[in-house]
Amino acid sequence: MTQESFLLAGKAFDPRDPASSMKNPAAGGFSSFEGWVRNHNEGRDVISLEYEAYPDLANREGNRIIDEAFKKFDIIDTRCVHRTGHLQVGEIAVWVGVTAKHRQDAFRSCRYIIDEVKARVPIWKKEHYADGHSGWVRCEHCEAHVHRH
Amino acid sequence: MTQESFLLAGKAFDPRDPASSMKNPAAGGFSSFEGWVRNHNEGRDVISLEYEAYPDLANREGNRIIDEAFKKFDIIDTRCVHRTGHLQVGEIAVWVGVTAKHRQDAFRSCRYIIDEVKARVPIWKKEHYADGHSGWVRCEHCEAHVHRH
Amino acid sequence: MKTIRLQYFAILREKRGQSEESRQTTATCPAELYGELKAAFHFPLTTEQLRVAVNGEFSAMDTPLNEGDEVVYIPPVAGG
Amino acid sequence: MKTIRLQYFAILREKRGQSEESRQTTATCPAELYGELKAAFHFPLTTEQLRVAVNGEFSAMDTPLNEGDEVVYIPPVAGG
Repeated sequence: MTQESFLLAGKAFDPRDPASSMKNPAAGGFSSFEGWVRNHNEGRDVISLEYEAYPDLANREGNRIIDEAFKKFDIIDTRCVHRTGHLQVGEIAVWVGVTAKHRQDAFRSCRYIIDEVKARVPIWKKEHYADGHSGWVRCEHCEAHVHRH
Repeated sequence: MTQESFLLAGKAFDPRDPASSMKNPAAGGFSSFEGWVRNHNEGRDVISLEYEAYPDLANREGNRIIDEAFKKFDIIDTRCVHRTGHLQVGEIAVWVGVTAKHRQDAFRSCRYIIDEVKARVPIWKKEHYADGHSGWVRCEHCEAHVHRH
Repeated sequence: MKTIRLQYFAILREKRGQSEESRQTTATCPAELYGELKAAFHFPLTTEQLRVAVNGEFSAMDTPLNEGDEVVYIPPVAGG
Repeated sequence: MKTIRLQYFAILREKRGQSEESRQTTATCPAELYGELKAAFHFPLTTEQLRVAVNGEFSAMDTPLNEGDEVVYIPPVAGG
Protein backbone atom coordinates (compact mmCIF):
# COMPACT_ATOMS: atom_id res chain seq x y z
CA MET A 1 0.00 0.00 0.00
CA THR A 2 1.19 3.49 -0.77
CA GLN A 3 0.09 6.95 0.32
CA GLU A 4 -1.76 7.21 -2.96
CA SER A 5 -4.11 4.26 -2.46
CA PHE A 6 -6.98 6.72 -2.18
CA LEU A 7 -7.16 9.45 -4.80
CA LEU A 8 -9.49 12.25 -5.78
CA ALA A 9 -9.91 12.79 -9.54
CA GLY A 10 -11.08 16.12 -10.89
CA LYS A 11 -11.77 14.66 -14.34
CA ALA A 12 -13.17 11.44 -15.81
CA PHE A 13 -10.72 8.55 -15.34
CA ASP A 14 -10.35 5.07 -16.76
CA PRO A 15 -10.41 2.39 -14.01
CA ARG A 16 -7.80 0.47 -15.96
CA ASP A 17 -5.25 3.08 -14.92
CA PRO A 18 -5.43 2.48 -11.16
CA ALA A 19 -6.03 -1.24 -11.80
CA SER A 20 -3.01 -1.65 -14.06
CA SER A 21 -0.55 -1.45 -11.17
CA MET A 22 -2.37 -4.19 -9.26
CA LYS A 23 -1.41 -7.20 -11.39
CA ASN A 24 0.26 -9.75 -9.12
CA PRO A 25 1.00 -13.44 -9.77
CA ALA A 26 0.10 -14.32 -6.16
CA ALA A 27 -3.40 -12.83 -6.54
CA GLY A 28 -6.25 -15.24 -7.23
CA GLY A 29 -9.06 -12.72 -7.26
CA PHE A 30 -9.78 -9.12 -8.17
CA SER A 31 -13.00 -7.57 -6.90
CA SER A 32 -14.02 -4.14 -8.07
CA PHE A 33 -16.91 -1.75 -7.75
CA GLU A 34 -17.92 1.25 -9.84
CA GLY A 35 -20.48 3.73 -8.57
CA TRP A 36 -22.29 5.24 -11.57
CA VAL A 37 -24.36 8.42 -11.72
CA ARG A 38 -27.98 7.24 -11.89
CA ASN A 39 -30.78 9.03 -13.71
CA HIS A 40 -33.01 8.98 -10.65
CA ASN A 41 -32.90 9.17 -6.86
CA GLU A 42 -35.73 8.97 -4.36
CA GLY A 43 -38.36 9.37 -7.05
CA ARG A 44 -36.79 12.37 -8.81
CA ASP A 45 -35.22 12.49 -12.28
CA VAL A 46 -31.55 13.38 -11.99
CA ILE A 47 -29.75 14.98 -14.94
CA SER A 48 -26.32 15.59 -13.43
CA LEU A 49 -24.34 15.67 -10.18
CA GLU A 50 -21.70 17.77 -8.53
CA TYR A 51 -19.23 16.24 -6.10
CA GLU A 52 -17.35 18.57 -3.81
CA ALA A 53 -14.57 17.33 -1.52
CA TYR A 54 -12.54 18.71 1.35
CA PRO A 55 -9.35 17.39 -0.26
CA ASP A 56 -6.90 17.28 2.68
CA LEU A 57 -9.21 15.41 4.99
CA ALA A 58 -10.77 13.30 2.21
CA ASN A 59 -7.36 11.97 1.24
CA ARG A 60 -6.41 11.33 4.85
CA GLU A 61 -9.67 9.59 5.73
CA GLY A 62 -9.72 7.60 2.46
CA ASN A 63 -6.23 6.26 3.12
CA ARG A 64 -7.17 5.51 6.73
CA ILE A 65 -10.05 3.33 5.49
CA ILE A 66 -7.62 1.48 3.25
CA ASP A 67 -5.25 0.91 6.18
CA GLU A 68 -8.19 -0.57 8.10
CA ALA A 69 -9.01 -2.88 5.18
CA PHE A 70 -5.43 -4.20 5.22
CA LYS A 71 -5.77 -4.96 8.94
CA LYS A 72 -9.20 -6.58 8.68
CA PHE A 73 -8.77 -8.69 5.54
CA ASP A 74 -6.07 -10.80 3.94
CA ILE A 75 -5.61 -8.69 0.82
CA ILE A 76 -2.69 -7.96 -1.48
CA ASP A 77 -3.44 -4.50 -2.80
CA THR A 78 -6.24 -1.98 -3.16
CA ARG A 79 -6.97 1.37 -4.81
CA CYS A 80 -9.88 3.77 -4.57
CA VAL A 81 -10.55 6.78 -6.81
CA HIS A 82 -13.36 9.26 -6.18
CA ARG A 83 -14.47 11.91 -8.64
CA THR A 84 -15.04 15.56 -7.86
CA GLY A 85 -16.67 18.15 -10.08
CA HIS A 86 -19.65 18.03 -12.42
CA LEU A 87 -20.72 14.55 -13.60
CA GLN A 88 -23.30 13.45 -16.16
CA VAL A 89 -25.58 10.40 -15.88
CA GLY A 90 -23.57 7.22 -16.56
CA GLU A 91 -20.20 8.59 -15.46
CA ILE A 92 -18.11 6.78 -12.85
CA ALA A 93 -18.34 8.59 -9.50
CA VAL A 94 -16.19 6.21 -7.48
CA TRP A 95 -14.10 3.12 -8.18
CA VAL A 96 -12.64 0.55 -5.76
CA GLY A 97 -10.42 -2.39 -6.73
CA VAL A 98 -9.00 -5.07 -4.43
CA THR A 99 -6.71 -8.02 -5.08
CA ALA A 100 -6.36 -10.97 -2.71
CA LYS A 101 -5.21 -14.54 -2.71
CA HIS A 102 -8.81 -15.66 -2.18
CA ARG A 103 -12.01 -14.12 -3.49
CA GLN A 104 -13.77 -13.89 -0.11
CA ASP A 105 -11.24 -11.37 1.19
CA ALA A 106 -11.34 -9.44 -2.08
CA PHE A 107 -15.15 -9.15 -1.98
CA ARG A 108 -15.38 -8.29 1.71
CA SER A 109 -12.65 -5.70 1.52
CA CYS A 110 -14.09 -4.06 -1.59
CA ARG A 111 -17.43 -3.72 0.08
CA TYR A 112 -15.92 -2.47 3.34
CA ILE A 113 -14.02 0.25 1.52
CA ILE A 114 -16.96 1.55 -0.52
CA ASP A 115 -19.29 1.48 2.51
CA GLU A 116 -16.83 3.38 4.69
CA VAL A 117 -15.88 5.86 1.97
CA LYS A 118 -19.54 6.74 1.46
CA ALA A 119 -20.12 7.12 5.20
CA ARG A 120 -16.96 8.88 6.33
CA VAL A 121 -14.99 10.66 3.62
CA PRO A 122 -15.84 14.38 3.42
CA ILE A 123 -17.34 14.45 -0.06
CA TRP A 124 -20.72 16.03 -0.78
CA LYS A 125 -23.11 15.43 -3.63
CA LYS A 126 -25.45 17.96 -5.18
CA GLU A 127 -28.13 16.58 -7.46
CA HIS A 128 -29.51 18.57 -10.38
CA TYR A 129 -33.03 17.50 -11.26
CA ALA A 130 -34.95 17.45 -14.52
CA ASP A 131 -37.43 19.94 -13.05
CA GLY A 132 -34.67 22.58 -12.74
CA HIS A 133 -34.22 22.25 -8.98
CA SER A 134 -31.12 21.03 -7.19
CA GLY A 135 -30.18 19.93 -3.71
CA TRP A 136 -27.38 18.64 -1.50
CA VAL A 137 -27.97 14.96 -0.73
CA ARG A 138 -28.34 14.06 2.96
CA CYS A 139 -28.62 17.69 3.91
CA GLU A 140 -31.83 17.44 5.87
CA HIS A 141 -32.83 21.03 5.34
CA CYS A 142 -32.18 21.11 1.65
CA GLU A 143 -35.82 20.58 0.80
CA ALA A 144 -36.58 23.86 2.50
CA HIS A 145 -33.77 25.57 0.61
CA VAL A 146 -34.19 24.17 -2.88
CA HIS A 147 -33.47 26.85 -5.43
CA ARG A 148 -33.64 27.34 -9.18
CA HIS A 149 -30.31 27.60 -10.91
CA MET B 1 -31.07 -11.10 -19.48
CA THR B 2 -30.34 -13.02 -22.66
CA GLN B 3 -29.49 -16.63 -23.39
CA GLU B 4 -25.87 -15.55 -23.66
CA SER B 5 -25.47 -14.18 -20.13
CA PHE B 6 -23.09 -17.05 -19.40
CA LEU B 7 -20.40 -17.73 -21.97
CA LEU B 8 -17.40 -20.01 -22.34
CA ALA B 9 -14.35 -18.41 -24.00
CA GLY B 10 -11.71 -20.56 -25.66
CA LYS B 11 -9.25 -17.67 -25.83
CA ALA B 12 -8.18 -14.71 -23.67
CA PHE B 13 -10.91 -12.07 -23.55
CA ASP B 14 -11.13 -8.45 -22.46
CA PRO B 15 -13.74 -7.95 -19.70
CA ARG B 16 -14.61 -4.62 -21.29
CA ASP B 17 -16.30 -6.52 -24.11
CA PRO B 18 -18.99 -8.24 -22.01
CA ALA B 19 -19.17 -5.16 -19.75
CA SER B 20 -19.69 -2.72 -22.62
CA SER B 21 -23.28 -3.84 -23.20
CA MET B 22 -24.17 -3.30 -19.54
CA LYS B 23 -24.15 0.51 -19.44
CA ASN B 24 -27.54 1.66 -18.18
CA PRO B 25 -28.60 5.09 -16.89
CA ALA B 26 -30.76 3.48 -14.20
CA ALA B 27 -27.78 1.59 -12.74
CA GLY B 28 -26.09 3.06 -9.69
CA GLY B 29 -23.52 0.35 -9.16
CA PHE B 30 -21.42 -2.13 -11.10
CA SER B 31 -19.76 -4.94 -9.15
CA SER B 32 -17.32 -7.23 -10.90
CA PHE B 33 -14.99 -10.07 -10.08
CA GLU B 34 -12.04 -11.49 -11.98
CA GLY B 35 -10.54 -14.84 -11.06
CA TRP B 36 -6.83 -14.82 -11.94
CA VAL B 37 -4.50 -17.78 -12.36
CA ARG B 38 -2.33 -17.78 -9.23
CA ASN B 39 1.28 -18.93 -9.09
CA HIS B 40 0.58 -21.25 -6.16
CA ASN B 41 -2.10 -23.51 -4.71
CA GLU B 42 -2.04 -25.55 -1.53
CA GLY B 43 1.68 -25.06 -1.09
CA ARG B 44 2.71 -25.97 -4.65
CA ASP B 45 4.16 -23.68 -7.32
CA VAL B 46 1.78 -23.50 -10.27
CA ILE B 47 3.10 -22.58 -13.72
CA SER B 48 -0.06 -22.95 -15.80
CA LEU B 49 -3.62 -24.31 -15.81
CA GLU B 50 -5.93 -26.14 -18.14
CA TYR B 51 -9.68 -25.64 -17.93
CA GLU B 52 -11.89 -28.23 -19.59
CA ALA B 53 -15.67 -27.78 -19.83
CA TYR B 54 -18.63 -29.91 -20.79
CA PRO B 55 -19.96 -27.09 -22.96
CA ASP B 56 -23.67 -27.97 -23.36
CA LEU B 57 -24.29 -28.48 -19.67
CA ALA B 58 -21.89 -25.71 -18.59
CA ASN B 59 -23.83 -23.16 -20.64
CA ARG B 60 -27.14 -24.44 -19.37
CA GLU B 61 -26.08 -24.50 -15.71
CA GLY B 62 -24.32 -21.13 -15.97
CA ASN B 63 -27.44 -19.48 -17.37
CA ARG B 64 -29.55 -21.21 -14.72
CA ILE B 65 -27.38 -19.61 -12.01
CA ILE B 66 -27.92 -16.22 -13.63
CA ASP B 67 -31.69 -16.80 -13.69
CA GLU B 68 -31.50 -17.54 -9.95
CA ALA B 69 -29.55 -14.32 -9.35
CA PHE B 70 -32.31 -12.32 -11.08
CA LYS B 71 -34.89 -13.94 -8.80
CA LYS B 72 -32.89 -13.49 -5.59
CA PHE B 73 -31.57 -9.95 -6.07
CA ASP B 74 -32.80 -6.65 -7.46
CA ILE B 75 -30.35 -6.40 -10.33
CA ILE B 76 -30.46 -4.86 -13.79
CA ASP B 77 -28.07 -7.00 -15.80
CA THR B 78 -25.29 -9.54 -15.43
CA ARG B 79 -22.74 -11.39 -17.53
CA CYS B 80 -20.32 -14.20 -16.75
CA VAL B 81 -17.49 -15.45 -18.96
CA HIS B 82 -15.40 -18.53 -18.12
CA ARG B 83 -12.21 -19.51 -19.93
CA THR B 84 -11.39 -22.94 -21.26
CA GLY B 85 -8.05 -24.16 -22.55
CA HIS B 86 -4.48 -23.56 -21.42
CA LEU B 87 -3.91 -20.48 -19.20
CA GLN B 88 -0.72 -18.90 -17.90
CA VAL B 89 -0.25 -17.32 -14.45
CA GLY B 90 -1.96 -13.92 -14.33
CA GLU B 91 -4.58 -14.66 -17.00
CA ILE B 92 -8.27 -14.15 -16.30
CA ALA B 93 -9.96 -17.52 -15.70
CA VAL B 94 -13.46 -16.21 -14.98
CA TRP B 95 -15.20 -12.84 -15.00
CA VAL B 96 -18.56 -11.80 -13.51
CA GLY B 97 -20.14 -8.35 -13.82
CA VAL B 98 -23.43 -7.18 -12.30
CA THR B 99 -25.30 -3.87 -12.51
CA ALA B 100 -28.00 -2.85 -10.05
CA LYS B 101 -29.75 0.26 -8.83
CA HIS B 102 -28.05 -0.19 -5.45
CA ARG B 103 -24.61 -1.52 -4.65
CA GLN B 104 -25.75 -4.10 -2.08
CA ASP B 105 -27.63 -6.09 -4.71
CA ALA B 106 -24.74 -5.76 -7.15
CA PHE B 107 -22.23 -7.11 -4.61
CA ARG B 108 -24.42 -9.93 -3.33
CA SER B 109 -25.37 -11.06 -6.79
CA CYS B 110 -21.79 -10.99 -8.07
CA ARG B 111 -20.68 -13.13 -5.19
CA TYR B 112 -23.60 -15.52 -5.54
CA ILE B 113 -22.83 -16.07 -9.21
CA ILE B 114 -19.11 -16.74 -8.78
CA ASP B 115 -19.71 -19.05 -5.79
CA GLU B 116 -22.34 -21.08 -7.63
CA VAL B 117 -20.37 -21.20 -10.89
CA LYS B 118 -17.38 -22.62 -9.04
CA ALA B 119 -19.51 -25.20 -7.23
CA ARG B 120 -21.91 -26.33 -9.96
CA VAL B 121 -20.81 -25.62 -13.51
CA PRO B 122 -19.10 -28.64 -15.12
CA ILE B 123 -15.65 -27.15 -15.63
CA TRP B 124 -12.49 -28.90 -14.48
CA LYS B 125 -9.08 -27.49 -13.70
CA LYS B 126 -5.77 -29.22 -14.17
CA GLU B 127 -2.78 -27.61 -12.51
CA HIS B 128 0.72 -27.87 -13.94
CA TYR B 129 3.36 -27.53 -11.24
CA ALA B 130 6.91 -26.18 -11.30
CA ASP B 131 8.17 -29.65 -10.34
CA GLY B 132 6.85 -31.10 -13.62
CA HIS B 133 3.84 -32.85 -12.11
CA SER B 134 0.21 -32.05 -12.82
CA GLY B 135 -3.14 -32.91 -11.35
CA TRP B 136 -6.89 -32.37 -11.61
CA VAL B 137 -8.05 -30.12 -8.78
CA ARG B 138 -10.65 -31.62 -6.42
CA CYS B 139 -10.15 -35.06 -7.88
CA GLU B 140 -9.49 -36.87 -4.63
CA HIS B 141 -7.48 -39.66 -6.21
CA CYS B 142 -5.30 -37.45 -8.35
CA GLU B 143 -2.43 -37.59 -5.91
CA ALA B 144 -2.21 -41.31 -6.50
CA HIS B 145 -2.30 -40.78 -10.26
CA VAL B 146 0.04 -37.83 -10.66
CA HIS B 147 2.09 -38.23 -13.80
CA ARG B 148 4.99 -36.53 -15.55
CA HIS B 149 4.08 -34.76 -18.76
CA MET C 1 -28.69 -54.68 -25.28
CA LYS C 2 -28.80 -50.98 -26.02
CA THR C 3 -26.39 -48.42 -27.48
CA ILE C 4 -25.32 -45.57 -25.18
CA ARG C 5 -23.26 -42.59 -26.30
CA LEU C 6 -20.61 -41.57 -23.78
CA GLN C 7 -18.56 -38.38 -23.49
CA TYR C 8 -15.58 -38.23 -21.15
CA PHE C 9 -14.08 -35.15 -19.51
CA ALA C 10 -11.07 -34.32 -17.37
CA ILE C 11 -9.58 -37.25 -15.46
CA LEU C 12 -12.07 -39.72 -16.93
CA ARG C 13 -11.15 -38.64 -20.46
CA GLU C 14 -7.47 -39.13 -19.64
CA LYS C 15 -8.06 -42.55 -18.09
CA ARG C 16 -10.23 -43.65 -21.00
CA GLY C 17 -7.74 -42.30 -23.52
CA GLN C 18 -10.52 -40.83 -25.67
CA SER C 19 -13.26 -38.25 -25.30
CA GLU C 20 -16.26 -40.16 -26.61
CA GLU C 21 -17.54 -43.55 -27.71
CA SER C 22 -20.71 -45.52 -28.38
CA ARG C 23 -21.06 -48.56 -26.18
CA GLN C 24 -23.29 -51.63 -26.24
CA THR C 25 -24.48 -52.43 -22.74
CA THR C 26 -27.10 -54.31 -20.77
CA ALA C 27 -26.84 -51.74 -17.92
CA THR C 28 -30.23 -50.29 -16.97
CA CYS C 29 -29.05 -47.12 -15.21
CA PRO C 30 -25.97 -44.81 -15.07
CA ALA C 31 -24.73 -46.33 -11.79
CA GLU C 32 -24.69 -49.83 -13.27
CA LEU C 33 -23.05 -48.61 -16.48
CA TYR C 34 -20.37 -46.83 -14.44
CA GLY C 35 -19.57 -50.08 -12.63
CA GLU C 36 -18.91 -51.67 -16.00
CA LEU C 37 -16.71 -48.76 -17.20
CA LYS C 38 -14.81 -48.50 -13.91
CA ALA C 39 -13.86 -52.17 -14.10
CA ALA C 40 -12.85 -51.89 -17.76
CA PHE C 41 -10.83 -48.66 -17.57
CA HIS C 42 -9.73 -48.41 -13.93
CA PHE C 43 -11.52 -45.12 -13.32
CA PRO C 44 -10.28 -43.68 -10.01
CA LEU C 45 -13.64 -42.28 -8.81
CA THR C 46 -16.70 -43.92 -7.28
CA THR C 47 -20.31 -43.03 -8.09
CA GLU C 48 -20.46 -41.19 -4.76
CA GLN C 49 -17.83 -38.78 -6.06
CA LEU C 50 -19.58 -38.26 -9.37
CA ARG C 51 -22.70 -36.68 -10.75
CA VAL C 52 -24.18 -37.81 -14.03
CA ALA C 53 -25.83 -36.01 -16.94
CA VAL C 54 -28.21 -37.90 -19.23
CA ASN C 55 -28.97 -36.17 -22.53
CA GLY C 56 -27.41 -32.93 -21.29
CA GLU C 57 -29.20 -32.64 -17.94
CA PHE C 58 -28.14 -33.61 -14.43
CA SER C 59 -29.93 -36.85 -13.58
CA ALA C 60 -30.16 -39.44 -10.82
CA MET C 61 -27.69 -42.33 -10.90
CA ASP C 62 -30.64 -44.75 -11.08
CA THR C 63 -32.42 -43.05 -14.00
CA PRO C 64 -33.54 -45.76 -16.49
CA LEU C 65 -31.37 -45.69 -19.61
CA ASN C 66 -32.92 -45.81 -23.06
CA GLU C 67 -31.51 -46.71 -26.47
CA GLY C 68 -29.39 -43.86 -27.82
CA ASP C 69 -29.10 -41.90 -24.54
CA GLU C 70 -26.04 -39.72 -24.09
CA VAL C 71 -24.38 -40.19 -20.70
CA VAL C 72 -21.67 -37.99 -19.14
CA TYR C 73 -20.13 -38.66 -15.73
CA ILE C 74 -19.17 -35.43 -13.94
CA PRO C 75 -16.10 -35.55 -11.66
CA PRO C 76 -15.93 -32.94 -8.86
CA VAL C 77 -15.90 -29.53 -10.58
CA ALA C 78 -13.28 -26.84 -9.99
CA GLY C 79 -14.07 -23.80 -12.09
CA GLY C 80 -12.87 -20.23 -11.59
CA MET D 1 -9.68 37.73 20.44
CA LYS D 2 -8.06 35.22 18.09
CA THR D 3 -7.92 34.73 14.34
CA ILE D 4 -9.45 31.52 12.98
CA ARG D 5 -9.19 30.39 9.36
CA LEU D 6 -12.40 28.90 8.01
CA GLN D 7 -13.07 26.83 4.91
CA TYR D 8 -16.62 26.20 3.75
CA PHE D 9 -17.90 23.29 1.67
CA ALA D 10 -21.15 22.27 0.01
CA ILE D 11 -24.28 23.85 1.46
CA LEU D 12 -22.29 25.92 3.97
CA ARG D 13 -20.14 27.34 1.15
CA GLU D 14 -23.27 28.26 -0.78
CA LYS D 15 -24.92 29.88 2.24
CA ARG D 16 -21.77 31.80 3.12
CA GLY D 17 -21.26 32.85 -0.49
CA GLN D 18 -17.53 32.17 -0.30
CA SER D 19 -15.27 29.21 0.33
CA GLU D 20 -12.92 30.60 2.94
CA GLU D 21 -12.24 33.50 5.27
CA SER D 22 -10.24 34.55 8.31
CA ARG D 23 -12.38 35.58 11.22
CA GLN D 24 -11.73 37.38 14.51
CA THR D 25 -13.60 35.70 17.32
CA THR D 26 -13.80 35.30 21.07
CA ALA D 27 -15.23 31.76 20.66
CA THR D 28 -13.28 29.19 22.65
CA CYS D 29 -14.40 26.04 20.80
CA PRO D 30 -15.88 25.01 17.40
CA ALA D 31 -19.41 24.67 18.82
CA GLU D 32 -19.37 28.23 20.11
CA LEU D 33 -17.88 29.55 16.88
CA TYR D 34 -20.57 27.77 14.89
CA GLY D 35 -23.27 29.47 16.93
CA GLU D 36 -21.79 32.79 15.90
CA LEU D 37 -21.58 31.82 12.21
CA LYS D 38 -25.06 30.28 12.15
CA ALA D 39 -26.57 33.50 13.47
CA ALA D 40 -24.61 35.63 11.01
CA PHE D 41 -25.17 33.57 7.85
CA HIS D 42 -28.38 31.61 8.52
CA PHE D 43 -26.70 28.22 8.18
CA PRO D 44 -29.43 25.56 7.93
CA LEU D 45 -27.67 22.88 10.03
CA THR D 46 -27.20 22.44 13.76
CA THR D 47 -24.00 21.22 15.44
CA GLU D 48 -25.72 17.85 15.95
CA GLN D 49 -25.86 17.44 12.18
CA LEU D 50 -22.23 18.44 11.68
CA ARG D 51 -18.79 17.16 12.37
CA VAL D 52 -15.83 19.47 12.64
CA ALA D 53 -12.22 19.26 11.51
CA VAL D 54 -9.57 21.38 13.24
CA ASN D 55 -6.28 21.69 11.37
CA GLY D 56 -7.29 18.90 8.98
CA GLU D 57 -8.36 16.29 11.54
CA PHE D 58 -11.78 15.35 12.87
CA SER D 59 -12.10 16.89 16.32
CA ALA D 60 -14.60 17.27 19.13
CA MET D 61 -16.97 20.24 19.01
CA ASP D 62 -15.58 21.42 22.35
CA THR D 63 -11.90 21.27 21.39
CA PRO D 64 -10.18 24.48 22.62
CA LEU D 65 -9.41 26.79 19.70
CA ASN D 66 -5.99 28.40 19.35
CA GLU D 67 -4.79 31.43 17.41
CA GLY D 68 -4.44 30.54 13.72
CA ASP D 69 -6.37 27.28 13.84
CA GLU D 70 -8.09 26.16 10.65
CA VAL D 71 -11.70 25.05 11.20
CA VAL D 72 -13.95 23.21 8.76
CA TYR D 73 -17.53 22.21 9.53
CA ILE D 74 -18.53 18.96 7.81
CA PRO D 75 -22.16 18.61 6.71
CA PRO D 76 -23.51 15.04 6.33
CA VAL D 77 -21.38 13.38 3.65
CA ALA D 78 -22.76 11.65 0.56
CA GLY D 79 -19.91 10.29 -1.50
CA GLY D 80 -20.05 7.58 -4.16
